[in-house]
Amino acid sequence: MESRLRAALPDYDLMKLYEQMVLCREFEESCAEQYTKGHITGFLHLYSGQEAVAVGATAGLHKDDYVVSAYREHPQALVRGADPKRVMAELFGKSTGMCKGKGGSMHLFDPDIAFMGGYAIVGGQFPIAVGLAFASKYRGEGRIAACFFGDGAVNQGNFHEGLNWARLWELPVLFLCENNFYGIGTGVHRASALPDIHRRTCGYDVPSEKVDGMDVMAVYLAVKRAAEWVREHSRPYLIEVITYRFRGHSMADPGKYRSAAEVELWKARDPIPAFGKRLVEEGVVSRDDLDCLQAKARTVVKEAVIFAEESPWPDDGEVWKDIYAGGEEVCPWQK
Amino acid sequence: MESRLRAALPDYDLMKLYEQMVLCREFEESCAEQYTKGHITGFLHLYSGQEAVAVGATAGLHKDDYVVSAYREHPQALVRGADPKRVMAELFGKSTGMCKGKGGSMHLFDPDIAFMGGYAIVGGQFPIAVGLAFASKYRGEGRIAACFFGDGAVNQGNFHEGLNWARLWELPVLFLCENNFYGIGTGVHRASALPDIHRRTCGYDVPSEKVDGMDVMAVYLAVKRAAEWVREHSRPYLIEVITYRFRGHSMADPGKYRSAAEVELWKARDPIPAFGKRLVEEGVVSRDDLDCLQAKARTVVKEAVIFAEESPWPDDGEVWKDIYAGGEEVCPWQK
Amino acid sequence: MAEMTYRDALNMALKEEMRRDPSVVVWGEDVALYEGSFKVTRGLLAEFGEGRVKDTPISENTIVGVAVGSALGGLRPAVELMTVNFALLAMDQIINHMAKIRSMFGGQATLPIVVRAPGGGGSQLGAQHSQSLEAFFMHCPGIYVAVPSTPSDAKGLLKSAIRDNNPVMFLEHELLYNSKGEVPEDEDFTVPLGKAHIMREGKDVTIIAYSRMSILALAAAAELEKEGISCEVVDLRTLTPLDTATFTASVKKTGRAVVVSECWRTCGVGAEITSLLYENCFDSLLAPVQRVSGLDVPMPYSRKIEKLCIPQVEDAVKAVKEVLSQKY
Amino acid sequence: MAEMTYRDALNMALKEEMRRDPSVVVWGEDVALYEGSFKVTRGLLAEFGEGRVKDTPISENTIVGVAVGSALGGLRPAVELMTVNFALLAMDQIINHMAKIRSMFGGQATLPIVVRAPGGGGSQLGAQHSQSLEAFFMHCPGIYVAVPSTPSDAKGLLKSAIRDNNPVMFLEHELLYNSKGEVPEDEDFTVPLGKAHIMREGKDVTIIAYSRMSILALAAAAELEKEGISCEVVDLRTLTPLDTATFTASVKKTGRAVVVSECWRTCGVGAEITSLLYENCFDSLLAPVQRVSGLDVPMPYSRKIEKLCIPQVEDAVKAVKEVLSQKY
Ligand SMILES: Cc1ncc(C[n+]2csc(CCOP(=O)(O)OP(=O)(O)O)c2C)c(N)n1
Ligand SMILES: Cc1ncc(C[n+]2csc(CCOP(=O)(O)OP(=O)(O)O)c2C)c(N)n1
Ligand SMILES: [Mg+2]
Ligand SMILES: [Mg+2]
Repeated sequence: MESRLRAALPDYDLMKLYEQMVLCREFEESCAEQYTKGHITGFLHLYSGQEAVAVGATAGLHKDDYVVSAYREHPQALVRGADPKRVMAELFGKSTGMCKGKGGSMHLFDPDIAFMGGYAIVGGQFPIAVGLAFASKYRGEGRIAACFFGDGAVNQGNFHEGLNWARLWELPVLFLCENNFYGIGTGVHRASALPDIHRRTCGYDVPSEKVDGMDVMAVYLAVKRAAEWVREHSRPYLIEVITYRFRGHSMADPGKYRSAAEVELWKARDPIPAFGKRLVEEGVVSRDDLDCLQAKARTVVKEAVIFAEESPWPDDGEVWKDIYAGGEEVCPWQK
Repeated sequence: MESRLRAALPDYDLMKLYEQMVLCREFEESCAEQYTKGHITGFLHLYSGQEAVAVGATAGLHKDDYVVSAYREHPQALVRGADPKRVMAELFGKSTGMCKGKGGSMHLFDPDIAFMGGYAIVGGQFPIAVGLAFASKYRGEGRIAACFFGDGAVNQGNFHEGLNWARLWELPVLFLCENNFYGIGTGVHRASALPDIHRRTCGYDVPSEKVDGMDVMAVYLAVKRAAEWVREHSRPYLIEVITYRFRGHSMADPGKYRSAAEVELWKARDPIPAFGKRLVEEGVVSRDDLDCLQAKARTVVKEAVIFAEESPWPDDGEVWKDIYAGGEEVCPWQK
Repeated sequence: MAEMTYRDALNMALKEEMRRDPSVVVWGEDVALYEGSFKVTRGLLAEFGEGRVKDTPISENTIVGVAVGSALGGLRPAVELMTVNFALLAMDQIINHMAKIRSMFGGQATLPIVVRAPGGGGSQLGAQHSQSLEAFFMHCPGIYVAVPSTPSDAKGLLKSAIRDNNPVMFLEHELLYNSKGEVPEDEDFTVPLGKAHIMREGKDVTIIAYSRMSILALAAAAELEKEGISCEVVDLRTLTPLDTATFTASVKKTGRAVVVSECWRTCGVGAEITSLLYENCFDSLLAPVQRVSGLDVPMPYSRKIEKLCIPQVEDAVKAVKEVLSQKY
Repeated sequence: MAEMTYRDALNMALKEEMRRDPSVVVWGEDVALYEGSFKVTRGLLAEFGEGRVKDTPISENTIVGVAVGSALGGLRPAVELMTVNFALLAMDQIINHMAKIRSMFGGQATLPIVVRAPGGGGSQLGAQHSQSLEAFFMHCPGIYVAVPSTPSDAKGLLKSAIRDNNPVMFLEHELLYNSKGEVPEDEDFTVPLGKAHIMREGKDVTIIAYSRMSILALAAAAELEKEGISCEVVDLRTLTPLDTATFTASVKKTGRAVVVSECWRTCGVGAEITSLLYENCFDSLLAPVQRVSGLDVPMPYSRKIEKLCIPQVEDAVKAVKEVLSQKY
């Protein structure tokens, strides 16, 4: 049998996609455990089920393209190359965290990998992505800005303003909507007049398409093509990625608004075993190779947890740091 | 010759349309004079040139339908039946004004004629119109909410949120966009990715159309049909009315961003003489009748100015009144 | 009377007022099917149906704006912003519209609106989800601001807010939802807006607080009592209208004041109360007023340092001792 | 030195900084072709072209948000909100994003942004167009707030703001645009952020003010001088950072203070300055601090009553006399 996968990507990259999905899943499931133990606090929104989106999309981008996302963003950062240790330490609120423990789960940021932030205000990332695209265009950098957001975010005024603006100024923004059918407990049909989110760009002359988000190759190919188009034309484009989160909205959500049958249906489409099966069937790897990747990911995550556990807490003095550029002493009477 | 006008409306109503347009024009031109004299202060945005929109649209609505608008709204209020005296007194800042002199030109309001306000924050009226429509539907009143706004307002997030919401909740809102091609000095092409504003509703499953705003009958017929559809289906609809303002954005605007030729072209399409000519040609009225209506309007406006001039200023004590329902004394320490 | 949580007391208020007046309507993100992010609207959809209890898109400015329009159309919306942090997306409708419409239209419009919004810090939610924004609303004339601290007040103030003809920003504290207290089950029970509550009488010092900080003030007072220090605790209940008379009278009696607020210090609630104290009862003050407040920093996530940014019982205790040690 | 208007001084600052640093970009509603609603951006499009000077849609939250994104991408946006009233539509990007991003990302991001916004009352623009919202921005940590009162400061502070690596809300007063003064033409001239300016030395009382209220304070001082009263006028220049040292030192010298601000009184700038004065120089105060401020009302249109809501020279004069007549 001729391998369609191999026609698209070399073996190494195919394995990488699998490896990344597994790493994301392991990381998220480990987070759930650490949350239950009380090591991670605050809001924790896990990505399990949606791995093919972060992994496929990131593979379709250039390394220096800007990425912004929301609060369900550990995988987007990890897949860009963020150090799992520093991410886990951030979630633990430790000083070795990516943001020194000041951001937490919803606010990862690492400019070295052009991961320009997880934002916790729904829709807050739209104008930021547009601005990054403007900066890139102005400076002639050839980078595009990829903006991840959910189906719930499209009803925020920012979405509309951002689409109009990006088209008007001809900016290279790739809008990536992860339609997992729910914004917390509200189904997309109860929030959007037109639930086919990719069709909502027609009023801005912004082209768009829909892709199966449980198929990592489909996401990769669509994003790659779209990213090239965006880069070449310096114009926005939107991809609606159909996906599903296997867990509740956050750790606090029992998820009663979805039927067990619905959840099971989607779990049967789990992107990780599905892709693994294809890799084996098309002869790219053996079952053993997959197990090996899985074990490797588990080790990476375990080490991350140990690193986070053993890391020190931030000093009390950190409270006054990092607020203003050029020193913390600007308002000395405040202390 | 068979009169197409007469086929659409009885003579009395046709004359009324003309009379209203003339009243609006006279009123606005008188405002300009009073502004120059220093009797009207603050921002003054005049409607001259757009009369066919307010007049035609209002004729297509029921008397108790809600109307909201922006800051260029004297005619919308007058045509609903607002007393020109009380409107002029408001512009003079007198205690006899429609809002006791507290609102001014941009903030007319009269619940007795269901004129639910002129708002000076671009786009601020969108959710208010949606809310009025909800109240009407909830109470089973059968009233629709007509929302006037400009071409510049459609890029505000509120527009998008309002369209989505009105469609989702199936509310009777008639969106009436007065596309006069400019938001202050910025042409619609420099502000909207898709300058055909009626096409911007496609992402919300909201039907829309475009109509010639220099033709009062065209506006009337379109709005009448749309209002009936909105009322019957309890769903939003949008009409883009193509029009032009003959004056600057406000009295402070010299209007250099438009060529003299462009302005002249549109002035040649002045909706008032055009409609007058048709009325005469189709035998509805004589030239004399028209002159008579004009003279009558002039008198009404003159009397309004005299009333405003002679009216008293608000008492100093008004400053603390009308802020809170149920008494002004809630925060006694403030004084 | 029944013991119940702050959450359930709010829920009871909503239900009672909706039963009482069919013009009361409720909407917000996830308030219907999901029964609210903090479950304050539990059971409303089941009892009152889809026509009256409505989920909305994530469109905060429109959530408030539709309430404004509905109020102009004769309804009494009691809507929810999932948290007060998202009120920053609705500031245009809150400040430019809801607070101004009555006055700019010369008193012709009445806006009986309640905008409920949970807020406050202490749950490790980071800078964008831990704000206490009451000073923004208190600064702006034309709206009321309610800040209940107990289950009983939560019920009584919410009922008053819904019945009142003024727009009310009703600010709940996320860390109070599970707190318990005795709540009158009487449907006619209300707590008036604009009347502070002397939660505890005392003679050495007055602690002025609101929302969760009142509970913290009580804890501080209990601790100080062990050392023989007698604190009077004044719970403001509403920031607008502000019951200056009550806290002024208390300070005139004790001669000393500590103001505790969770919001940022600069231009915060504490700054206003402090200024009012000096303006109204300077002669009675035996020592300078102490402000205890949230630090002027974006809230850090890590619990180790987050708690340094929010007033703790020790901070109030320390401030009371400070004010007792000083003398004019 | 050249005599020029506040407007032209701002314009000069923009031009000089754009010539100096190609990463400075400008956008806003009507700033390019129309050259600004108040003409502060006159000539920018002609000199710097469409790539750098850009008209925007009427989308205030996005105006600020695109500045935030561009700053993250290495630019130094100096954008305009047509008036500060419209900043209420952008509060999410200003407060939830611009003010927080550096800190919540652990100091990894730098946001060299200027958001210029004209404001203030006195032109009969009604409730929605006459606000003085500086206290909102001063309340929020993470952003600077500049409030220039003279043409020279307008230029010098704007240049500093553009060069600074912190986000700055740069609040101009609409009634000052035509005011004239001597302005250094030197391209290296700047006025540091966080240093108050003693506009006038005096010994009997300190008037603390900013923006147009500083000019009003000078007028009051001139009038009072005729009666033999010597006022020191401290112009704050920036509200964040706040130069507490300078105004505290002045009040320690004079023993009396009047704070004049145009914003609403409750939780306003005056409340903070008053509290700080009591906290920092209580022992030196010979009389209670007086707050002169805008009234806590939505601004009425009619000029007859509008002026009652905004501090007038007489109000400052009266407050000074009051503070001189009182004694602790
Ligand atoms: C402005 C704002 N409003 C509300 C919220 C609360 N909230 C957090 S996540 C969420 C749902 C978002 O759904 P979606 O965009 O589909 O993303 P998903 O969680 O499905 O990934 C809501 C309402 C918020 N964080 N910000
Ligand atoms: C939120 C907001 N932003 C900006 C302004 C300033 N402004 C007043 S009118 C206007 C242009 C509006 O244009 P359009 O909607 O086309 O209405 P028109 O004036 O043409 O009737 C602008 C930008 C405002 N009043 N409110
Ligand atoms: Mg979703
Ligand atoms: Mg227009």
